[in-house]
Amino acid sequence: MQTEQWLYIGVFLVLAPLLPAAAILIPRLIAPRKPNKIKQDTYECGMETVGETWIQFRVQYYIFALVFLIFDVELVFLYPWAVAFDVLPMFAVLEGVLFVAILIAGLVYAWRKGALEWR
Amino acid sequence: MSDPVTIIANWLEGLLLGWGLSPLLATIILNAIGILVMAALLLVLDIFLVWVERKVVARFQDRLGPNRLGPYGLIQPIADVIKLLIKEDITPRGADRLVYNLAPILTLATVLLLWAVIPIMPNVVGTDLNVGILYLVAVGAIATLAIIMAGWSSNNKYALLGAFRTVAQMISYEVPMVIALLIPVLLARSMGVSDIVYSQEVWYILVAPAAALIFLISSIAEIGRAPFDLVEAESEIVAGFHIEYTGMKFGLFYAGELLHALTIGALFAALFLGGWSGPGVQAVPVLGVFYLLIKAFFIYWVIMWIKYSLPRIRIDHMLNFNWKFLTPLALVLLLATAIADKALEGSTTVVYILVMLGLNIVLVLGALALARGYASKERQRVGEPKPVARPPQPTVIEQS
Amino acid sequence: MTPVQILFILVAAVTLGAALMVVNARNLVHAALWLIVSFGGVAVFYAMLNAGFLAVAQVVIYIGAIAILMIFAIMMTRNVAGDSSPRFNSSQIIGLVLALALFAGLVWMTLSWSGATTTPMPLDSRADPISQLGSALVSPDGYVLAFELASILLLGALVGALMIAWDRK
Amino acid sequence: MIPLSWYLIFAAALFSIGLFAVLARRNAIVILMGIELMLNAVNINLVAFWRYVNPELIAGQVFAVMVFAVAAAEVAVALAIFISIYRRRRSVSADEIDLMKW
Repeated sequence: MQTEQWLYIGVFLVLAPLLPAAAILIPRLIAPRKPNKIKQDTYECGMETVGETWIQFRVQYYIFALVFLIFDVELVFLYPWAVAFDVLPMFAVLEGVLFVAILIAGLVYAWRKGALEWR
Repeated sequence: MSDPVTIIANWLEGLLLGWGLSPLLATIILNAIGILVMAALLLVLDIFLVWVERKVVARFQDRLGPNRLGPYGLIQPIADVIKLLIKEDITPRGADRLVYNLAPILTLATVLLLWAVIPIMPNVVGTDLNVGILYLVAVGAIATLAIIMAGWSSNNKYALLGAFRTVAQMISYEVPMVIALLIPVLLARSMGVSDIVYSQEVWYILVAPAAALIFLISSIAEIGRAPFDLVEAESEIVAGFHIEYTGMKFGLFYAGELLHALTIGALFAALFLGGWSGPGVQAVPVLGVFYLLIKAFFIYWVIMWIKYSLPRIRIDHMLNFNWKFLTPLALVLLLATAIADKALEGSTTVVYILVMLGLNIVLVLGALALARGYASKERQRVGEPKPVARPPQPTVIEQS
Repeated sequence: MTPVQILFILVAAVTLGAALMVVNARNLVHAALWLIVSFGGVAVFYAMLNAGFLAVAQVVIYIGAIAILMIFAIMMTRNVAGDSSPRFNSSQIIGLVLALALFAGLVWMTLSWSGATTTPMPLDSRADPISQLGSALVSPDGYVLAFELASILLLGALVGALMIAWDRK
Repeated sequence: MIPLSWYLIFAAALFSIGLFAVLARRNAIVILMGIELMLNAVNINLVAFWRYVNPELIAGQVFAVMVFAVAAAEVAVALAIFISIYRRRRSVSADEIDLMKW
């Protein structure tokens, strides 16, 4: 039963990229191909590119990804809790509430610290 | 049984087994046929969506839209596709070829993968995965990755910058979305999308309207449509992460976005609007597809309506809106729903719905009141005269 | 060989190959992308072991969050001149020998253990492992302490990482 | 069916590759990737034992979930440290971060 479901997902995972890949391959056959230096230049509004492309980024991006990571992990934990809701007593529900409350504490900390501001 | 899909599937399975194939191989071939048919239909629908999008935009902006090729311009999208197919494909110098080509493929493939768990009519669903909702989140994660790959491999500063902005936005809005998805799971006590559809005796939009709203908003941000389309802020970073893509590769990003919007509509319908359910669906299951598409296109229309009515939001406002409004609201909503659901165990359906609806309305109104208070303070702060830098006064030189 | 075994070998080869590419890659972003392939292979194994929840959680957490965090960190710590410096440190031979010795030892132990050839127990088709997992996580005679501690740990990680990475200007 | 030993040997191989990354690579972020590979190998073992030995007892999956949490926390803090070090010393090479060596 469960194995069959995953078999389907597996077949889908193999097949899903094929159609877009075909869409990319067709132009290879019928589209013109005349590359030249100017055409292949990096597009930067017509200016000559200056310096390295793989520039360094601000730490703000990392902060958002960090907060996201913590939230994501905790929320994934809550899914089994929600599925088992029928068999849980009120006490166990409150356990989950406490879990979310700790999560909210983290959010409040990040907020007060000003880490969620985009500057 | 007037369910053609099941009948055809059974017939095909019998045929394949009759050829002496092993059951495993027969299942795989059957799955593959089903997937290819569905994916092909979706891609055809996708081409059609281009026309829908342009026609609806035109109507919102009091124009006619495509009307030259065929009746109502219906052939226009086909011409678009042919144009994309015969365009020259340019790979920028210094690009990381494999990753560069993989990114658009992944983008469209992830959207197709979402349909694996969406039930399209009673008893017909790609597969009724018992972790369906988390599967949707997981596929979304791969889509995020595809954007990083596109931006990084293009060897272009704007593309990388755009990709990072997009990803910051996508992962930020994924938090309220995951919370909002948790609420139907909690109400249905199952992660299977089919189970959620079946357990909606009353549409969940009545039981959890706030969760539905949060899901819609965060989904719009997730696909990067206006008002959250900073990623392609043409005036700043030209086109965002897909700046270097030409021809069909760009087309795949575009098609992915359109199909994703419709997929969001179908998901919204499945989770909050009862999916394929509607009058007479038990007798004639094929009607389910019809109902699902109507609901999905309605939500798609709402998304377009929002897109063409609202201006683009500034990036700091957008992130503030997510982290300081949507996420706390969603978390509180989750807590309130969980406690109320447990406390209302054994009460009648009417009481249950009324209490849940009231709770949602109170919470949303409270949150809006808080936001309004903050906004008026903020407006005052912005309105105050700022220290102005004066240009140095030119000293008047006396002519003697 | 049954089809399942062939599938196992294929996935294992891809996963281990990707892991080797992580170790060997000169470009850090490539290393991160190979790491993602490797994580994906592990997720397939979870699915093959009938742990569907872990399979999707692996993709959501490792690929969706951890890998993206790593790519962000790579972008932020890229030393412009550092790409040409050697990948391995001076003790790479020792490291290789140690890793190979560990692998040989583990394989030897596995093969000499009589329980290693067991086949899987039949699953109770009525039991729902996700619901079981959910109630085990919050029931007092289950793992509620670990559950709440995990939450505290993540809170601590959030606070600590913000303290370290966030520079107040 | 697949015998348990296949999973164990696979996990051992993954663990060894991770260990080699930790021991031999210079870049701290790749070392962290090696640690992630090792944690994944451990998780494979936990889940394989859950499936093959006692699927009624959910403990194996619970432990795996806890390993997820620990891995996430570890990555978050470690990368924050690397970014902080990079800001001061312009390098994340593990050889050069030796201020706390005696």
